[in-house]
Amino acid sequence: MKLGLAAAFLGATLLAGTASAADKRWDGADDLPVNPLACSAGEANAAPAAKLYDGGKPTNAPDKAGKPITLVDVPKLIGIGYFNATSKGMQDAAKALGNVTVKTDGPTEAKIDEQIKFIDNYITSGVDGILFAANDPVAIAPVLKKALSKGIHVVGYDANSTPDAREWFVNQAEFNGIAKAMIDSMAKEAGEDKGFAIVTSTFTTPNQARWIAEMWAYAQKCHPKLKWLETVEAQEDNNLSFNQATTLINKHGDKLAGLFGMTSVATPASAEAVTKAKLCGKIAVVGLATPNAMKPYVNADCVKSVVLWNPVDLGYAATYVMRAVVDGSLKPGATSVEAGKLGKLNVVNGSEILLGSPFVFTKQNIKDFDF
Amino acid sequence: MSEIPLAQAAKRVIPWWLLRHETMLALILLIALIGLGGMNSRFLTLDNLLNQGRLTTEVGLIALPMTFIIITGGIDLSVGSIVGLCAILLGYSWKTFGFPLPLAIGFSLLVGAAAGFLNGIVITKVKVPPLIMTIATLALYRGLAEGISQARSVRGYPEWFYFVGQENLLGVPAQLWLLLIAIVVSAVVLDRTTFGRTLYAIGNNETAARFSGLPVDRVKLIIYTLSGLMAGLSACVLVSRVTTTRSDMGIGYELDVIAAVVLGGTSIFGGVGTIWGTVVGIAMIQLLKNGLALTGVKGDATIVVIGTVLILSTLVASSLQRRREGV
Amino acid sequence: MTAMTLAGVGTDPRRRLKVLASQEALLAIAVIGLAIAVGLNNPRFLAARNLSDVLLGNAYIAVAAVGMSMVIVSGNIDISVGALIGVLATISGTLAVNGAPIVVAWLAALVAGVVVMAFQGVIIAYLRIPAIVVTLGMLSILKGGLISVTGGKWITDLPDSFHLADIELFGLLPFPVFLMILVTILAALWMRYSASGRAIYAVGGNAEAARLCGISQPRTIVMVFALHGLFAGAAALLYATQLRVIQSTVPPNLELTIITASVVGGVSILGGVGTVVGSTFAAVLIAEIASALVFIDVSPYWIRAVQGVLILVTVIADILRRRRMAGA
Amino acid sequence: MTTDPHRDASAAPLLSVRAIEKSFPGVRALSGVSFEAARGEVHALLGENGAGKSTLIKIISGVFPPDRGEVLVDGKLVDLARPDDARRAGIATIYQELLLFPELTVAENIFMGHAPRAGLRRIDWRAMREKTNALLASLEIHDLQADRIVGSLSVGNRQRVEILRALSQDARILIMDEPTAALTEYDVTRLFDIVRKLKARGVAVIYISHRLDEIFAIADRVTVLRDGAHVATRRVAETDAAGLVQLMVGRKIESLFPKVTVPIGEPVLEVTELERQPLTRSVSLTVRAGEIVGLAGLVGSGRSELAQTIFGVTPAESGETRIGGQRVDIRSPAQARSLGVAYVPEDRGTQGLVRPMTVRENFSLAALGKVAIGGFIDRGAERRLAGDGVRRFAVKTSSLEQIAGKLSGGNQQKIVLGKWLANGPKLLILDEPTRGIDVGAKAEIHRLMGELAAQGLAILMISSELPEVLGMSDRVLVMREGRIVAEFSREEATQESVGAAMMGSHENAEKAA
Repeated sequence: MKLGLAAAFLGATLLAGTASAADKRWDGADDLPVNPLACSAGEANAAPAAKLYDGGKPTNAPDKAGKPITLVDVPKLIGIGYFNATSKGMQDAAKALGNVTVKTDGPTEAKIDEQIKFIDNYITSGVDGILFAANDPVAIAPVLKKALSKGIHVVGYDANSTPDAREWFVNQAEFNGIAKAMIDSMAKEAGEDKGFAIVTSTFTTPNQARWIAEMWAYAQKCHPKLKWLETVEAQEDNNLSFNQATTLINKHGDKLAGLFGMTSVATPASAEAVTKAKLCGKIAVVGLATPNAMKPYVNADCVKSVVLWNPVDLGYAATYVMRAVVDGSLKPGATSVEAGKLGKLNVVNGSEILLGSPFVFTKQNIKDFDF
Repeated sequence: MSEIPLAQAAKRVIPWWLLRHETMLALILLIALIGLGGMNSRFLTLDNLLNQGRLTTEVGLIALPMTFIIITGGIDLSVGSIVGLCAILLGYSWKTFGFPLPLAIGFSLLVGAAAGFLNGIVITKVKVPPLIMTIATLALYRGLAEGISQARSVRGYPEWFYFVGQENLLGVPAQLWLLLIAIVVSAVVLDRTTFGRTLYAIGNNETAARFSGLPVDRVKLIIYTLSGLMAGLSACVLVSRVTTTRSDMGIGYELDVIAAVVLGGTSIFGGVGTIWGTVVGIAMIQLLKNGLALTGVKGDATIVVIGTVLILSTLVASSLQRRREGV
Repeated sequence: MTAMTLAGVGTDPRRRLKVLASQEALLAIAVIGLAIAVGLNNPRFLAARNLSDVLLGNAYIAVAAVGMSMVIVSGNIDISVGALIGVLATISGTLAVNGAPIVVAWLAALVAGVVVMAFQGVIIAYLRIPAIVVTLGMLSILKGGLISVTGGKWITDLPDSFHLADIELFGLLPFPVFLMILVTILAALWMRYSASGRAIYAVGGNAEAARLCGISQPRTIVMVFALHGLFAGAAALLYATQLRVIQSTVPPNLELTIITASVVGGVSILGGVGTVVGSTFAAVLIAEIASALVFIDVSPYWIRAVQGVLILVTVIADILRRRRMAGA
Repeated sequence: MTTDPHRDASAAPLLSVRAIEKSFPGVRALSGVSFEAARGEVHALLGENGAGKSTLIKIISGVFPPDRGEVLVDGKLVDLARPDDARRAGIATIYQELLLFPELTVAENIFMGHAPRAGLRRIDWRAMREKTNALLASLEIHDLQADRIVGSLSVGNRQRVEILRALSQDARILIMDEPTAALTEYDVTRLFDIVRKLKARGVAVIYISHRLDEIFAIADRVTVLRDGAHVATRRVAETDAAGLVQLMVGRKIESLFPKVTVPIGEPVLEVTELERQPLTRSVSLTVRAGEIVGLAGLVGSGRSELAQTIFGVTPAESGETRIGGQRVDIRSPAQARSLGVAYVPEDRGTQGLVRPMTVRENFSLAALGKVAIGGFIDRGAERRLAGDGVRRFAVKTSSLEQIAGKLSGGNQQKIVLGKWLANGPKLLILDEPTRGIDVGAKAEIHRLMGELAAQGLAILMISSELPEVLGMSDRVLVMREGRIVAEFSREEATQESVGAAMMGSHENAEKAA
């Protein structure tokens, strides 16, 4: 046992040697360029060059225009509030459309090979369309292409795959838009020149990694005095997130004026950590989260604003997009699509449909949402 | 009780019983297949069945050496973590060290074998019980995979690498050939060779095996190393199928694999089991999952079914075995 | 593990030295040593607030490890406990949200824990199926069942009074830490001073000898599992009330952390040896390491590797010790 | 516990066992055994292995119920359904394989299951220690401490812990199953001291042994069992060794073992100063082709350890081994096998036979190389091998696919023997070759040994049964405490001379008495 402890200490010392590397991980983990938005809303953004449709196409899809269709929704994982909300949106849309049946099924942990097996099974069972939120944009591509090759329509939402593996992707909000909303809120609530830290799921989770990269770029560009203290990982684990946030608070003390929660798990856990530390008002918590989990903190004035698109709308939109694709009303080259109560949604970036700007929940409006 | 009473109702003999158990299992599988097939016409198609074979190859490759290990009365819980470690080292050595891909594949297989060898050497030399040794390396190997990769993925392998994971060879998924060859080789080794006989002897009475001049420690070392090696192979097949290396690959495989082996009639106490049983076990789990999914049962409910089937089948198998031994 | 090094030959038992050489003492030294080492690097680590937070956030692991230690001492193992904690947290939370009296919601977790674990104990002890298979199956059943039933819906809007973890005794001792200490002490006393507590050691150490001493192995195993369920229930309450939301999913890898705490705490996987004090210290040490890694800027991804090395070295040391003892 | 009203408690013997019958599937273990033991009596149970002694004491101690018959304590019928019942009736048993908790202390081992309690029914550790010290003092044991961990004790001390455990439960009837089997001479003397003290207190001791000298040293009466039946009960003072042996084996020694004289050839095994601590100390011996060398000694004298060192299970630390004149360094049983060494171990159930495997598989286990081509087993060759073995050794089995563990002990032993002979060894080491098998099978194995020697095989035979050693061996070596202490030619070897060498000397044997 003495040996064990000695080894543990030795190990810890060795690891400490490799430590500094952990700080430089804001490249999105996908080698894509960042594109920070302009600092103030009034400033015009350089309009991105119109991009040609780069999605895929199903082979010999049966013509089901106007006919009832059966869809399956395979989110990253089931059993978290966020995907319960998207699933609800899909049911709402199905009811509104009347001729769509949609079922949500997926892995209980966010594991890509499990997700692939689910999709594969549904390809066999013969659905008309697949809605997905990818655990891994590249790994999921082969099975989606297989679906396309069997004449099944494929539409992504929340987390994209490589473009050619699906037809359309419903983008909840552009990465740089989220990044801007987050950083601007933080600068406003914590202060322009204060330090902040981030609790994320993992450094490589596609969406989170991109957001952090965009946040990094945007902060450099527009809020250069903000001090980026640290980013820690907490997977999608409530208690780990709480412990990590608490540790950050204790580690940085007064230097820490703000915490970002990058997932709907990490944000409430960070808020709880701040509450438990009795530092409400001293440490700002800004993050992506679902309203129900955040209500106690928003109502207690511990958290001022929660950034999120409305995931119910996201699911709703994805279903409408799928219907439009099947009906042939959304074709490559289109610039917008009609999405029921959401109105007209714009096509961006070749084959993506933008849900809109990020939604900010505050004390005033948060009680109106239940998901 | 060391003195088991002498010859009694000695009608039951091993081969008969084994045959019986597997026949029973296969029969249940058949009934389940027909039932599920009746409920969904797409279930019993060649396409679907072959595809299920593709999806289950990774677990299947590991289940074969696991059968050997469990027959000797051991267990290897670290296989899932070895898959993760090998997948990471495959990608890492290719991308970061700049190994040519074939070399990287060789390297990752080597790492798998080394990981298994470490299990084996500690189990045989220090005499740490396999359960606890492999719980420790379950954490250790996964930790190494996560630590080395910092959970970053590796992508963009050359196109030829995806052949094994995604293409067909003679109309059958390419990796399924690997699995089929591995099954036949393992079955022959277990059933027909002195090596296989030694495994049974160790599982039934390790001391007597040792006293009969059988190379007990060497054989154990070989099977744990083999288990690591096959986990490495499984990692390569998996990466080839999903085109990406991630450090969370293989999480939970150990449970799937052990469930399949135990379901296939291999006794967790050692001494009893066959490759054919394991094959039926693998098929049963995969087709049950698939069949239930196709008939509209959701994934979470399927997990419940698998857990229940596992406990019940062990219950039946162990009571059969007890009756056979007349205890 | 009471006598690491000095189960000496023919000498008088030097009890004081033995106490110092015990696994518990070594772990306590490690806990303090690590704190000082990291504290030198960043004094904030030693702040009372941080140390108490380390305990607060991980007390549930220590509480569950107490039960796990009993199970392992009795010669068994349980890999379903993580899933069970998830299920119990959900049961308790659902009752609380739907207006059941808070005490009922709390008790429900404890009772359900006892029932599920005792059921597994019965299968293991009376039907003689190895614990690893039974708990493996149960892990699947609980995990799948939880999501099937809840649909994975998070539980929010929990009444404030539900939050056990928020209670601070005497205004400074957080309830989870109090419970961790209380459970550890009670369990330690029970295992040392009650006949049934000693029966666990007897059954794990030599089942045949225990039988001849009039100790029923099956009954002892069922009792151990029932108690383990009780502690899992308590752990689930801490887990559920730590945050304002209950996730309704199975906490990943929790069972592994709990088993690690037990084994590193000196509970021998071969059965018959170990104390719950050791496992609690070990749980604290593991939590402390996780926190320390953040303080010294190491990615938490290394924590699992550290855990693995810790188990490995502890187990090998244990085996070598036994071998030396048998040779003496 | 039920009371039999027709008994007068005061006149009844302390323990009375009546007409016990017990069958296991396929074998009758006990048929109508009765005996009695009075207060302060040491009553020996004598019989060869397999005579039913163990079964009998397991019934008396409640491990399993008899089919028929009854056990009375103080004249009252007791129902012994579980070990606990026996304990409550005042019966305690010390088994051969000591049943202790190695990780716990002496005090706790003694009081497991009936620890002294204090308030709140908590275990009173201080009282437990004090009581332990009192027990130790009452038996004048001064080198054992209540706080020692049992795993670190010597075998003799562990046995004392078991005796103390029995006394701590106020046992009035103490059953000791071959208590001296693993003891050193010194420990045996001390054990006898303790037994005498118990006797003086009025405890009835049921003493199981097949060592005549011990019985003469300690017992008052002796009951002899043979093949599960009660043969006779005698006062020890009124009988002698030859008489008891005759009762045990049922015939004269002379007729039991075939004596075959064959020409002795070249040395097959020569070991010089072989060393493996703790129980093989500087052993030198030679076994020649066609020779049967008997290795006598008490259990625990290091005979099996020596055999296992030669066979490579526990490789030698130093010394020289030659097989057929070639110097070899045997590190594993596999290597020993390839050098033509065969070892039929003492414990058939755990070391010799793979019980759940078939007769065929057991027969080929040590000769897999013979029936395999390039690692592949030739099923036909294997069946022929096993079939030949079954015929040659007259194994009574329904088929080659019979589970070996279901055969009788004698047939199992023939398989273990046959397994090794299939390999065509040059040297055969037999460790208790006839332990626990019936007389018929025993004779067959003896006949076979003679035949094998005649064919030029060198045989080293370990046996605890002196008549067997004397009857079979061309030469007798005697081991004590890891050394070879005496060598006798066939002519020199007698019960007395060999027995004395085993015990150390005549004087020591007398002193023990």
